[in-house]
Amino acid sequence: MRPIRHLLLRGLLAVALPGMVSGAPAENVLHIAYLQDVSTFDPDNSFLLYGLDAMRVIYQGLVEYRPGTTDLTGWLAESWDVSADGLTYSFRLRPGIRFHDGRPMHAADVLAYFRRRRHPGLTLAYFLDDVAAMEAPDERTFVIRLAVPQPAFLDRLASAWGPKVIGPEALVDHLGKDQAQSWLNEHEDGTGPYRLRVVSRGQAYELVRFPDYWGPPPFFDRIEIEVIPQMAQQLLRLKQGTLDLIQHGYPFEGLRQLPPTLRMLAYDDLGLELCFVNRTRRLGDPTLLRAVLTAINPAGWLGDAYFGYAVPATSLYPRAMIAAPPQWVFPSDVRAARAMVAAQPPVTLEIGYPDEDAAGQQIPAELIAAQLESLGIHANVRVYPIDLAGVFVNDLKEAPDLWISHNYPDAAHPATQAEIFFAGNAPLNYLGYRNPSVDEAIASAALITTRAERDERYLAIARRLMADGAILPLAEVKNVIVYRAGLSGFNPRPALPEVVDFETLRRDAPAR
Amino acid sequence: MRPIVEITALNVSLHRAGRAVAVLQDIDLTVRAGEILALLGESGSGKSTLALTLLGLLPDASRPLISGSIRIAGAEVVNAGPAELRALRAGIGVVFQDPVGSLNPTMNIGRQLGEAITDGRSPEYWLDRVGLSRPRERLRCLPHQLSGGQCQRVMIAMAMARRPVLIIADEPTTALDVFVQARILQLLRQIACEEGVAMLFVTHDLGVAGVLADRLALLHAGRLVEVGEVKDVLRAPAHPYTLSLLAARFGLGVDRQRQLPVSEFWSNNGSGGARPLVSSQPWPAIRGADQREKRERAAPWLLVMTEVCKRFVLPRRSLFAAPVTVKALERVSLRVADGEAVAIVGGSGSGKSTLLRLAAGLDQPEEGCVLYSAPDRPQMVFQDAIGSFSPWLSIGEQIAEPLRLLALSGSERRRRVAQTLARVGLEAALCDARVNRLSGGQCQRAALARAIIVPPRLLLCDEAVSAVDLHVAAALLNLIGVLRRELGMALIFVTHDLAAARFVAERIIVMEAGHIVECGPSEALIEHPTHAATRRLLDSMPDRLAL
Amino acid sequence: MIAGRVACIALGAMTVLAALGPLLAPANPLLRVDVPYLEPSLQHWLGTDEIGRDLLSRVLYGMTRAWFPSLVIIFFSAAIGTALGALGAAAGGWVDLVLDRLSELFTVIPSTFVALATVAAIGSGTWHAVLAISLVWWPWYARITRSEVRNVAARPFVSAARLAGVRPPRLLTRYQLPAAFPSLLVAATLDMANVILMLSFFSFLGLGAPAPAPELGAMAARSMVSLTTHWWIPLAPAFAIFVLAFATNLAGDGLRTAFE
Amino acid sequence: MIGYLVARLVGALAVLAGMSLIVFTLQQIIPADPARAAVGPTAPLTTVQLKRAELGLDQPMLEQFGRYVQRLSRGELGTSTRTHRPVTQDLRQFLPATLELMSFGFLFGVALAVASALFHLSSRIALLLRTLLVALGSAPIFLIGQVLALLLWYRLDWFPGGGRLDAQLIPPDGPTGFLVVDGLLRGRLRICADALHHLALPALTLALPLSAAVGRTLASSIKGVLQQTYIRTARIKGLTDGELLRRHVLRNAAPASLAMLGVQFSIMCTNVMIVESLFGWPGLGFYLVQSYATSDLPAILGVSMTFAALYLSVSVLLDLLQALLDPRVRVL
Repeated sequence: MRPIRHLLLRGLLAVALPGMVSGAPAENVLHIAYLQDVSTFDPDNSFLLYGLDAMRVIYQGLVEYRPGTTDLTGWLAESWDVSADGLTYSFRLRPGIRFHDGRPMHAADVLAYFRRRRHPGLTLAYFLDDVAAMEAPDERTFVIRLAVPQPAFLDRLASAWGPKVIGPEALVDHLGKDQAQSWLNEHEDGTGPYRLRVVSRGQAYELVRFPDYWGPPPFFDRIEIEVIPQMAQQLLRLKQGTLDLIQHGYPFEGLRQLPPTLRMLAYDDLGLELCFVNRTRRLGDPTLLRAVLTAINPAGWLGDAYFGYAVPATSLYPRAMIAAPPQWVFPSDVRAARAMVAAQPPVTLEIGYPDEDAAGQQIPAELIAAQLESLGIHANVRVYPIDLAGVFVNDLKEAPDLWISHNYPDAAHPATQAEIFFAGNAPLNYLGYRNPSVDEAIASAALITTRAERDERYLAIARRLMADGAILPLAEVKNVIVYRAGLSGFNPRPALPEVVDFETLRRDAPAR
Repeated sequence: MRPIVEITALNVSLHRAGRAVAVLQDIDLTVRAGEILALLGESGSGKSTLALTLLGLLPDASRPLISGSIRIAGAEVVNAGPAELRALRAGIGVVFQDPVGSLNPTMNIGRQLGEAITDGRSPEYWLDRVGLSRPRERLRCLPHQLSGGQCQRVMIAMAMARRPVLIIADEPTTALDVFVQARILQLLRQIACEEGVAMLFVTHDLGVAGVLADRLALLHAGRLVEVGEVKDVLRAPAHPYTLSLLAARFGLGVDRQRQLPVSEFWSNNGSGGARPLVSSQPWPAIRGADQREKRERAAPWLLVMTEVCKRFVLPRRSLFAAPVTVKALERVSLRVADGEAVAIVGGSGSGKSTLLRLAAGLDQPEEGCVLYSAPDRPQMVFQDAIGSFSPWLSIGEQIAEPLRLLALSGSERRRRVAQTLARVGLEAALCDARVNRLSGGQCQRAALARAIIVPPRLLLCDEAVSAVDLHVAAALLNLIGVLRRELGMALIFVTHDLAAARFVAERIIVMEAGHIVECGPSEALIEHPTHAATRRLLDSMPDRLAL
Repeated sequence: MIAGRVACIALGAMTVLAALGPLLAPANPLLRVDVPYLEPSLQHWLGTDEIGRDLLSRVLYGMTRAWFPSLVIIFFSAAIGTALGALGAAAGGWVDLVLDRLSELFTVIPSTFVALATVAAIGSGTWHAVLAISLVWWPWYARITRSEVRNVAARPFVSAARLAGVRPPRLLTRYQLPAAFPSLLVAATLDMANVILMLSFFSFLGLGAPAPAPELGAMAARSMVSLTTHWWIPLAPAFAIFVLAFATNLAGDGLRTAFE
Repeated sequence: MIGYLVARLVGALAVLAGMSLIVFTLQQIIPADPARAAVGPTAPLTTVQLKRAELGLDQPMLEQFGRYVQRLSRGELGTSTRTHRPVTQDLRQFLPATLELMSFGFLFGVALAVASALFHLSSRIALLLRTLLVALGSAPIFLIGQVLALLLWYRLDWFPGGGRLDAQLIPPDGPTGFLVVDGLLRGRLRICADALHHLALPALTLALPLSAAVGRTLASSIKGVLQQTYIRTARIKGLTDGELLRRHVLRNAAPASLAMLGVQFSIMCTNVMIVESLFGWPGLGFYLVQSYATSDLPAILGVSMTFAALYLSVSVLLDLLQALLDPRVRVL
């Protein structure tokens, strides 16, 4: 399917379908909105951005990141220890945990879930590729033995898309032929503080507090979630008061003068604005590539795109993952670039960006196009459905020359960035950069446990990719949450993209 | 009897294409109760404008300027307000020229008639009063289900139902079939006497006016040229216009051996003189009369039509009704000798025009065959004069069409066109004109020019003179007669007017409902008609009407 | 005839304005001239858009990109429609029946959906949209031509011309087709407005040319989010479409009254 | 009548079949891979093969078309690659909202059209009103939507600018899916009032272009009828202007504007796509717009066929009304 612009996601007015019952005045209700519908609530089967904050309070993993940091801490597991050879992980489960269907959670349930997670038909099964064996020796111990040491394994367990224990109602009562995939699209049996109720598929969902939750009870009784595909409509609902917060995508230009009732929280996460380059078409020519790189240089357009909420990226890893001095310098001799372009026959490039976050990506992509135009290179900018982006590698001749997107690694460990974007057969290696030496470096770096040496190895890999002009760092953009005054306790975690912690969120002003 | 309508010093001018044009000047006229006044004038004389002015129905778009006075039954019409006009019209009944168009197509007759009734009588009574058969059944009909004559009777009923003091009939029978016209005139005559109603009868047909009316008012170029009792005006016309009009009349008794008398009045386009010279020319010799005997022996007949049938499929009345087919011609046979002049006469729907189109080869018969033994194609002149020429091409170019087959140079072609135009009595300058700048008469002459620029063996005329004014018709008949004789052409002349048929043709064929019912030499057929249809045709001629 | 003259003047003015658009534009519509979201000022009459490009230049270029493709669609579909209509009417018989049924099918099915689906399949782009719309637009002209040619065939001057030896091709072009020209001209002018609106509809849905091309419909759609903060950015391109369509509608009305 | 209905329905079915053939062939020439789209970008190749077999994409085209038509006849329209749900289920969910919006827009439009035609006749400023109608007819639908939203919602806040119902109210899961009707049926007048309040702006945006075109057609056909001779006869009978208009003029002027109403309804079927996106109306139009954006052809095909069927049924109804109004066509 030739790419089609996804303009209407930026359309003026939104979908505000049947709101929820206002209920007794004493109840604390939070109203939030997603820009896209959650296609499935199965934690093992979707890569989408939307719905992660809800997923986090429905299902829980063994370990998670402490708020505001990339340090690991226990979640369903009280404690854990790793064998000397880094192959065996044994977890001590927390007592008194119940599933939403009322049954208590034992190690056997965790084992049953992990076996379901490894089913080849599930999208996120690759998280447990290196697992050799798993067992539950007693009620509160769960042991995983890896085939090959994987220092990033614990990070993977704490990833936003990492394994989260699903209860027996799904895996026993409704397993069916498809590992309960269809049932889990609209139902859940997790251990989190909230239960999910699907009000109207594609438009409205509701999270209701789970009375027998093992941890401290959250502040809000209910959380109303609406699908409002227009950012403009979300903005107005926020000003009118029928929406409590916008997690991501509030126009940066609008942040300069927020209305009095709104507050803002900007924090750094692991998101990175990257530019993938398709070397199989015209940009295979190094001289032309050099001219293009001069135009892509973020110094020229960063301010106009993010109005001060972004800084040029230092390397292909976010600073929170690997703090390092700038590893790459864009060519900046504009006159030489223009002369180079003038010498060449006229060139038209194709720039693409994903429809998943069209609101955020349109302006940077068009700014780059304008920069290229000033050098004499015409560029078309098109939005591509995320499904189509996945198949660019099949036919690179039809794929765009430049792919601008905001990317999140699976977790805080650099391996989860490299193996997702840089490796030859990586799922999100959009424009098919293949370099056997890079692949070997990635494989060997994955085994290193000491942080300093590990970081240096991954930086070397990044420098190689940047030198080859395959993937270029554009910007680290702060994620800005805009909310109505009175809310606090967001506890954002860098590794969890656009995720607000509903467990700790509270409202100081009296319930409306 | 007291005067119902008193018009004094009436002047009316209308705006056409932005300029004010004086249509009626210094009109003084009265119509008394029980009297029929015929307002006679040619097309463009302003007679319909007078009728509309009486009713206050002149279109606002033409921004009419009216001065002088019109009093109808004592009430003043000129610049009366809408309310007064509505009250005033209560006393006037009107019958228009287009009967079917004057009735609302989507409302049945009963309701439309009911709207007009003021005296409480039932619509059924009035339909019976105007002579409509099965009146109760007609009430539920829609206008398109009635014939023209029946619709006109409904209009008359509608006019009478309001017990008017005045009836205005604006050319009520012009659009009707010649038989129906006679019966409608008798109905109007009867109503005027019995109801004691004043009637203003507007027409262009001198014959109808002479027969129907008590008094006659002749209108020419917006001025009343003569008003008086019918007997006096016809016997001793005072104004040259009246004299020329009477001269141009031709009835059944006119002398066939000489051309029709044409008055000088028309040559200097009606400016009039003291006593216009009325002259009539002899016919030219018939060219090629001698060669004709040789040709007849070789191929006795120019055109032979044997057992010809033609059917038409009418558009479906309703979405489900089976399509209705009408048999226009049923096993008709006709033979025309070389150089012979034949006239085909009959009412509308008798199939005469269809037969002519088959003779011309424009349509193909379903059965039977048409043999035309001459090498060229017969040429035809149509009733719709203006429609005979395309509005997008100049007259000269269309007349020159037959010359395109001969390899002639441009200048040679222009010379032949100019020469043919002169032959039919038109200036050569008209060559580059478009049809919208020509009058009806000029168009027919140009059509004749196109027909004879390459002289055909057979000339066909389909009601060629029916749609033009009397004097223009006379001049055209003379021209056709002259051209036929000079070029030795055979002629088939289709008409509903027996007088024109007798004058122009040696043999007359009478048709009715798709059959030839009688055929014979002109004089004999008119003196001793054998078939009922011929007798009905004769009886419906204006001068024979027993009114 | 004043209405007819006014109509031609209006059409001429629009074509000239659309042709000169690129020359009148103060800046290159694709280059950034200043900081984004600038208020309209003397230097930039309509201010700058979200990227910092001059909005007035983009609107003027946009008018050119809306006007000439529409002309192409009208010309292309009118030419096909007239040819097929005249062919059908002249040939008669089964050819006429097939063409008539085909054009009736097109007028019955919601042609816009077929055009939208076509572009959705063959990929967006201005000239793809032009092709798709022309494919579904020609039947209207075929029906007008066919009915006019058939009506005039019954007129006496056509029969007279046949008798005078005029052969069918000349008869069709010199005598019958001119009858269709007035209504074709009026239909084409009024259709021009509909096509301009249809093209803007396509580009609003993102099926027209890709960004950053200055297409009025796409500009209006992209800047919709700033309607409440900078209302002139989305309104300017939408208003430009209105001006183009309004002028052609007025011209169409003028021609129609002129020919009545 | 039955014969007429049967003829039109057969015609409509033929048209739908024609359209399905057209769009099916279009579906074949698109380069995107429906199987991969259904499974997601990161799924391993094996899963994609599984899906491809399941969707039967590896069989010859003719057989695919056969299976496709067979499914179509059973009313199955395949599953949307965007919402991963059967298109028929999406249709059932989103169609009522669109039908409610379009019916109110249609009624609004017709009322405005008749009002503007009658006002147009009696007013001296006919030329001004005429130009206004031409202007309304030339404005792109999104300009009308923008201006109405900006003025009546954002600046004056007279009407809500988005959605079908206030966030705080629970919609009745009533029989028809029309909030206004269900509100009445369930006796919950607050729902009905609020739904009408939300309907105002989008319905008005849909109504304006329709009223402009139909108003102009009605006005010019009334003017044409007034010049007929039977109107002169009626005037002579002493009918007042009001009686004249009611009894004689409207009935003869209606058929032309009914034809234009049919054309305008088909235009409304496309305008509704943009109006629903502008006003956040969760209907079929907005669903179709998102389908175009993600090139989700099963959904595009299903929804286009639904709109085609809707349009055809309305044009049949208008034809019947036209025949009933004109007694000359004996339909019964």
